[in-house]
Amino acid sequence: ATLDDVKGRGELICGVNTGLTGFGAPDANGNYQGFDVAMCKALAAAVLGDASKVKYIPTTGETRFTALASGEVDVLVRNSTWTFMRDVDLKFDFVAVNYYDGQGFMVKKDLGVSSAKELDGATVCIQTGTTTELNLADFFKANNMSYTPVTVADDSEGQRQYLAGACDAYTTDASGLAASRASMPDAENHIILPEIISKEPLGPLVRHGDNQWGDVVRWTYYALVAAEEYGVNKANIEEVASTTQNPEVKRLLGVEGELGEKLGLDKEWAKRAIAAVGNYGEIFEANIGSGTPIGLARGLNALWTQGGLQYAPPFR
Amino acid sequence: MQEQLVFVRNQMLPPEAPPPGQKGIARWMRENLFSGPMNSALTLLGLLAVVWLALHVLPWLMHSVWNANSLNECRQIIQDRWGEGATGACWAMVRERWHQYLYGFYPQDMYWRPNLALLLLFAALAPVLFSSLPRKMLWITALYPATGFWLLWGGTIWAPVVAMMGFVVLWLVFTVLQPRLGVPVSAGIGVVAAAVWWMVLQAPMTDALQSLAPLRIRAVDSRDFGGFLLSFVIGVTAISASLPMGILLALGRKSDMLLVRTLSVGFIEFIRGVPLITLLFTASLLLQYFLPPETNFDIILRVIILVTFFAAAYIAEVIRGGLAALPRGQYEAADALGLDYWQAQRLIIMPQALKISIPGIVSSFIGLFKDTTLVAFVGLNDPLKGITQIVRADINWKGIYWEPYIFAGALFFLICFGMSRYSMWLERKLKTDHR
Amino acid sequence: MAEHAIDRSKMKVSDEVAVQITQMNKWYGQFHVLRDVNMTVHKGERIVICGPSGSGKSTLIRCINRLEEHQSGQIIVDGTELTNDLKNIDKVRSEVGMVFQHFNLFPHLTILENCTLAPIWVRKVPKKEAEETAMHFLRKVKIPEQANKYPGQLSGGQQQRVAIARSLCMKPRIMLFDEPTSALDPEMIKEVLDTMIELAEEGMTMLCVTHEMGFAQAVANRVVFMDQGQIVEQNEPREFFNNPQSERTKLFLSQILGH
Amino acid sequence: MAEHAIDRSKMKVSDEVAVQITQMNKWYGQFHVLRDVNMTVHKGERIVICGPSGSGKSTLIRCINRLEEHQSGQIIVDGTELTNDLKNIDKVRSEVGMVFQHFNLFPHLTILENCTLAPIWVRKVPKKEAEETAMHFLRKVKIPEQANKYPGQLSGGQQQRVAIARSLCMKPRIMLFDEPTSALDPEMIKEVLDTMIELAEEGMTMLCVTHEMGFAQAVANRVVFMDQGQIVEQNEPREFFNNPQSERTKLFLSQILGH
Amino acid sequence: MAFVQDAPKDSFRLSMLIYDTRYRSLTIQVVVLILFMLFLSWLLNNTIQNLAAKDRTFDFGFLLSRAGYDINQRLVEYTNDSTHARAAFIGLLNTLLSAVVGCILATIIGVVVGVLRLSNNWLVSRLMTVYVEMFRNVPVLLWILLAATILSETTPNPRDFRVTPEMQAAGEAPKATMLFGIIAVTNRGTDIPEPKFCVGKPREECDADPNEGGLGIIDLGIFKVSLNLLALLVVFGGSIFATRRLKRQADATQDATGVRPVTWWKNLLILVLPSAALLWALGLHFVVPELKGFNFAGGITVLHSFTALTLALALYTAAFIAEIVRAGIMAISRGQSEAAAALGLRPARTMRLVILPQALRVIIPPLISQYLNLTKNTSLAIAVSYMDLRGTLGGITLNQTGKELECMLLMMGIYLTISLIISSCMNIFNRAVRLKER
Ligand SMILES: Nc1ncnc2c1ncn2[C@@H]1O[C@H](COP(=O)(O)OP(=O)(O)OP(=O)(O)O)[C@@H](O)[C@H]1O
Ligand SMILES: Nc1ncnc2c1ncn2[C@@H]1O[C@H](COP(=O)(O)OP(=O)(O)OP(=O)(O)O)[C@@H](O)[C@H]1O
Ligand SMILES: [Mg+2]
Ligand SMILES: [Mg+2]
Repeated sequence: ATLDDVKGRGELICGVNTGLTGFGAPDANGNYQGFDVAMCKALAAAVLGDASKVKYIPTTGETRFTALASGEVDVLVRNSTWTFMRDVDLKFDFVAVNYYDGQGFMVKKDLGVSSAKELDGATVCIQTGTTTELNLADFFKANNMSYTPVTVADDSEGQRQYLAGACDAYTTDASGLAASRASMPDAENHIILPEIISKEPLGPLVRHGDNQWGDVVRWTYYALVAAEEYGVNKANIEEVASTTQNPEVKRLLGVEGELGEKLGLDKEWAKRAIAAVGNYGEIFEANIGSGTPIGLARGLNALWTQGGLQYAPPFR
Repeated sequence: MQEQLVFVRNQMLPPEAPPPGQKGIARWMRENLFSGPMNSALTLLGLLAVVWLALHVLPWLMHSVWNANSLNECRQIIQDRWGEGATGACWAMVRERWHQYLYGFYPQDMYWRPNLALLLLFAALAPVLFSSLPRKMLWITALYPATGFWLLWGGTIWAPVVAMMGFVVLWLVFTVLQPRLGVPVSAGIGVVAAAVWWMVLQAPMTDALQSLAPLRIRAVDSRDFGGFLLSFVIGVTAISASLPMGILLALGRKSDMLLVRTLSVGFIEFIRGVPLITLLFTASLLLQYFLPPETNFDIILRVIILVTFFAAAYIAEVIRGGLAALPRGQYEAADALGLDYWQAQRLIIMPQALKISIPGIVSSFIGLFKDTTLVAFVGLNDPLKGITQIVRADINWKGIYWEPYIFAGALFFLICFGMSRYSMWLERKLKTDHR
Repeated sequence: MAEHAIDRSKMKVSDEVAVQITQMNKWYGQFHVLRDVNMTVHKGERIVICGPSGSGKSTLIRCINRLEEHQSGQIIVDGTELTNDLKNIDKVRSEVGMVFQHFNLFPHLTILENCTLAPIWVRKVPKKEAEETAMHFLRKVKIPEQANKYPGQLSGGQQQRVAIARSLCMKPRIMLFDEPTSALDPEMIKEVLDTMIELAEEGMTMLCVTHEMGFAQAVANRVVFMDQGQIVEQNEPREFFNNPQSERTKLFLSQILGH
Repeated sequence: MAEHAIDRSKMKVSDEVAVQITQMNKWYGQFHVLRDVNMTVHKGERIVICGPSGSGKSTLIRCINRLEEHQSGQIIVDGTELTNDLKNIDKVRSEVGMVFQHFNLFPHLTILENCTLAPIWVRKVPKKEAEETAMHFLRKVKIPEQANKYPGQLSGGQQQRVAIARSLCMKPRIMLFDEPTSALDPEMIKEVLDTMIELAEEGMTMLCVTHEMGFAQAVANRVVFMDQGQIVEQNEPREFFNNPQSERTKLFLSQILGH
Repeated sequence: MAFVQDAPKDSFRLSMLIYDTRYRSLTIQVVVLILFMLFLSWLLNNTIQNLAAKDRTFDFGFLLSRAGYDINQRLVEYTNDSTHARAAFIGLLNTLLSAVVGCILATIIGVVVGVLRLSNNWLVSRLMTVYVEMFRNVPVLLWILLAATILSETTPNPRDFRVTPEMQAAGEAPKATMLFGIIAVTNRGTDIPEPKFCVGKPREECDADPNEGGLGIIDLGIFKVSLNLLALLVVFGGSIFATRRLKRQADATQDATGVRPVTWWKNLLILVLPSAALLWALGLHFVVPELKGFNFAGGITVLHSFTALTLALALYTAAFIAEIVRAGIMAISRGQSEAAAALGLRPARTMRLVILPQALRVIIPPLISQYLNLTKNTSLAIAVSYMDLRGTLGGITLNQTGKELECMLLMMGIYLTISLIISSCMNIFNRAVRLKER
């Protein structure tokens, strides 16, 4: 089973993006950073007790699913959309949704367009190898509009083409659009159109059939969400662990109960994960939140208590 | 008539200088630049092209910035220095990231290891390329695969040592059996023995030796290889591993056994008939279907294997050319002396054919080296696209286009141009050598 | 050579001038190859040019049909002066045949096509006629049966004879030979020389660079000795060989006849 | 050749059979090259084979050490029949030396290495011993001083002598020569022939394709004349040259002695 | 004469399998065959096991299902409702288009550069050397990326062509104008006029019709045939046939009289007139691209991804072709042109009758292998996202369906077929022109 493999190996192999700003990319020293990467780190901390015991395998749109299917990676955290076909036909398990995204459009302000419905006849830049091209086709068809797709291989290429004016609109997940916009010298000249034309639940996925490993990934993720719900964060985790009276938090942090053992891990798995990368909110803020150049609002990804969709099932 | 016929010159005329218009810069210009209306037009066109290019590229190059932390900072500096609307090159990116272009994510404190490996590579190549060096140096060449591997990947020294011992086993088995069973059979048994060694004894042996004498350096994961280091590793490994395979394929293609010939031709034509990129995708997408379930190894290794196949098909054709250039007499003389097929190949034919093929092998290497950039498409960090993509994913450098391409392109040019000059020199030298 | 008696009676030399070279100089860059060359060739003359290697023999002969340009002096071939005028050059070339050391047959054409190419395209002779002429000359050089083979299928001697036939097909008034036998095996030299002797017997004006002294004695009516780009001595063959005047000629002859 | 008196006394012919060819036929595709060849060579015989070009001389001699395969009939060399059996072929080849028209030395090996290669790898002689033998034979062909040069640095004659020495190093019982002198300049022919004569004087069994009739008269004890793949005439040399029987032989001799 | 009679009679022994030259090769081949079969069955077995383990099937049925994505360059009709097979076909056509255009361009550039490199103009030959070395020694991928970048960075936006009423009022000119008023180079592509046909209808009506008008088209189900094109092909074929006849006549006249009649203007007329007449009859006119909305409409858009890929491949390959051409011409010894000159042939004729026929034999085989390389290199379209075979079948289709094995095998098979066709052409050529030698 994968869990045993990971433990035996002493290293978690995590499939990530070859480079997507804010979500996963190596920095000048070769250290991977980003929202998706933090998930890998949390997992490593939970399973192996050390957040740095991760090997990152950059995967492209074409190679990602094969890498997971062939066992080259243990888990794929690479902003992949959860779809029926991928889940059922390609035989993967999407264990959770760590980012609710949707496909949007970015256009230059001076184009004078304020709605995606006005894009009839436009040239649209779009990444290949994703679900976006299907959504795009469907959207234009549904609105009885025509368009010219300009397919691009990766985000940086898409941004380049868009900036150069090779397309009128750039479409990808709204988070990606925001990241791109943030890095532009004249961010104020670009707007993201209000229409979100698709649901893009992004999340980590594992191979079908290895339910134990799937559970580990799923609950590690929910531990991070739950931590936010209960106000547990990197800074106060030790203090909370020793003082909390909330039985659920106790169970979460391994003070009480044996949730960890049930997963095949130890008591403090979730505590380690939270201590290593912080809770969901912290991860969000550190990598893509409004404090970063990317500046994404929480939106759908706020906790359910704050009008979002992030919701951790009970730890019991 | 007879009188006028006879002529004897008593005084020899000294040589004279050519008439005016036959020398000097004016003549050179007239002959080389303006020797006709057509030529003059061409010259002017050429000049125009050069000037146009200079006008467009020079200002950009002149406005270079070397010190900045992000693209925006670069743009700011350029505007401050050369005024609103000026454009310029932002080499600060190269300054910050050059090590990734050269070494990928290889740990920075261990750059000496790939450097040393490269130096040793030259030492190992020297005796092959310069026949004047002492033959003893060939030992460096023979040991290089192990040392090079160990330096680059690190880990215990015993792993490569034990692996090399597998070759020793192969050789021992071969030499013991060969007089009785002939070359093909004993080579086959040798390979089987070596395979057994590697599969059964390699791991325990390594561990035992390691515990006896713990000699190890820090291990580096092949995922950390990138940039030109990756290109060199793939290129050099594939070319050297493809040589034996290419020789066998070339011999197979020349064989008079129909089946052997068909298989060789089939392999060569198949590999040469499909684009390298599909082979790379095979490495990353299809190999998992063809290998036994649960086998799983490094994508770099898989890529190297497929690239080796690719190179082998081309090397086989190069060597076939070398074989064709050998006169028939060499085969006949070897036969007449009573040498058998393999002895003749090893002692007479191959040494000569390989020598003739060296320029072809070098140009295959250049081609392959350039093609290693394609590994970007299976998610490896090649120096051109892979690393550039990573750099551009950094929010600081998002939006930089020309500089990374120019930098990587210039390095490629230097390396490839150097090698192609070298191979031309070799070709000339080989032509004047023997025969 | 001595096998069949050469009929010198037919080899009449007329008074008409075929080639007239006056004060001709030529440089290759700074190098003065031909110095003040003066030479008059009459119709029907057979001139053999010899001299040490590099003395400018080939250059001289190649100037005569303007394969090389001369820089000063005058060359008049059959009444036409060689200048930069293309028409004159064309005229001269179609009247002067040339045979090279390395045959220079066109390997992609059959023997017959080699021979008819120039007549058809330069002289505008109908194909049929050109072929007849070609066969006539091929018969003369004794290889009519090879007409439909390719040059690569012939021996060196045969190729050189084809080259001669090819020149003859243009019905030239003057033939130039540049060491026609020196790339040939000994057995083949004879067949080529025989062809040339036959040509001489028919009264062709010939300038021939060769070191075949037997040929010179048998056929030439004048031997020209060149050294360092100048004509050092010229004489009637018997006199030239038996009684050379200049020191250089003596030295050269002693070397060449020595072996 | 006539310079030094050839000592025919040593050239004894024994009764033992060295090569026995019976009813041998060979085809190249549809082309019948050798037709019903019968020939017996005794130990110590020196046989010269001559005939027009394309008559199958080379093919015959190459069949004897199986460089070419024959299709019917029998060839027995030193008691071993040449069949498809590799062992027999190896055995025959190590007992029969062969010298080619174009020397076929190995250009990437020194002269000494050329000579020791086969003894070391085929006869499994220790290297030291092989080198001594090689030097002995190099001395015999009078070029011991060239031992460490490469073939490309030697003249044609020297190369051919090395080729002879190379064959001798295998201590063959029979030597085959295929026009050993025809690729050589005249001056060099003599040095090679001298070496061969010496070999003959020592009693080596030799089959030699050559057109050097002087050599044949001096050394051979039998001359075989072939035409169109068949042996047309064979005789003792003096008789063969002075009194040829067949018309073809006469024609051939007249041509070859003609020039 | 003692006759040695110990020759063993042929009776089969086991050792003959190894030592007898007749059986030996048979033995080896049988062993090789067995090993090869074992290897094959091992591969097959693995594949079957792996497929089973992943619970996948091996079938090409997905090719007939709806593709669902759009392709921006299509030579024949395609919508996102078409099948994956059709998408792959579009991709194949795009690959072939890029390869064919690339080969033609590369040949033209390569020949010009190769000849100029031999020219005695110092400056030009140096420039050409720089060009050749630059392109040969840098990965082709870089040239593709650079070409794409240059094309989209240095060309104007479609909006820059727009003339707004305010601008008109102020008398300002738009930032960019169309070349010759008919070609618009924007940073998306090059818009060129589209030929349209029109018979018996007002032009406006024809232009409104998305089909090309004229004689119309026949729908054969899988694909459609344009009758206009067909008619044009027939007429042009006829013209070519006629020029052939004319050439043969000229040859005959030359053979008979020695003088070759001047035919070039007749040829020109025969080639141009009938086709022109037909086109006129079909009502050929060009619809000039016009700025409508975001983009130019009405013309044909040549995408920059196509231009960049094709141009970069052509320039890269041309560098190699230039070397081949140079080597080919230099391989023809000076003696050949001297001999021709000595026979009185003019330089142009020498080139045509003597040098070229020989040089072509040397040039064409490596030239064709360069074509092969270029064709294979079109798979680098991935770098600029041109929708070639790899982009459709091996890209989006593979991604959407997850049928890696099927897609990759099919794709390799197609590439292999193309390569084999090209190289067999080369073999036929080689055999046809081999010089006869002794
Ligand atoms: N194209 C050239 N450029 C420069 N120098 C040349 C050229 N051709 C010939 N030469 C030089 O001119 C001199 C005369 O050459 P030429 O070929 O006429 O000599 P030759 O008498 O025919 O000698 P050979 O007997 O070797 O043919 C030689 O020194 C030669 O090196
Ligand atoms: N490999 C071959 N395939 C087909 N025909 C061949 C082959 N080798 C030789 N021949 C033909 O066989 C005939 C005999 O050839 P062989 O070389 O034995 O003649 P030869 O007597 O040695 O002639 P030469 O004096 O020219 O060497 C010739 O007609 C030749 O064309
Ligand atoms: Mg000369
Ligand atoms: Mg022969």
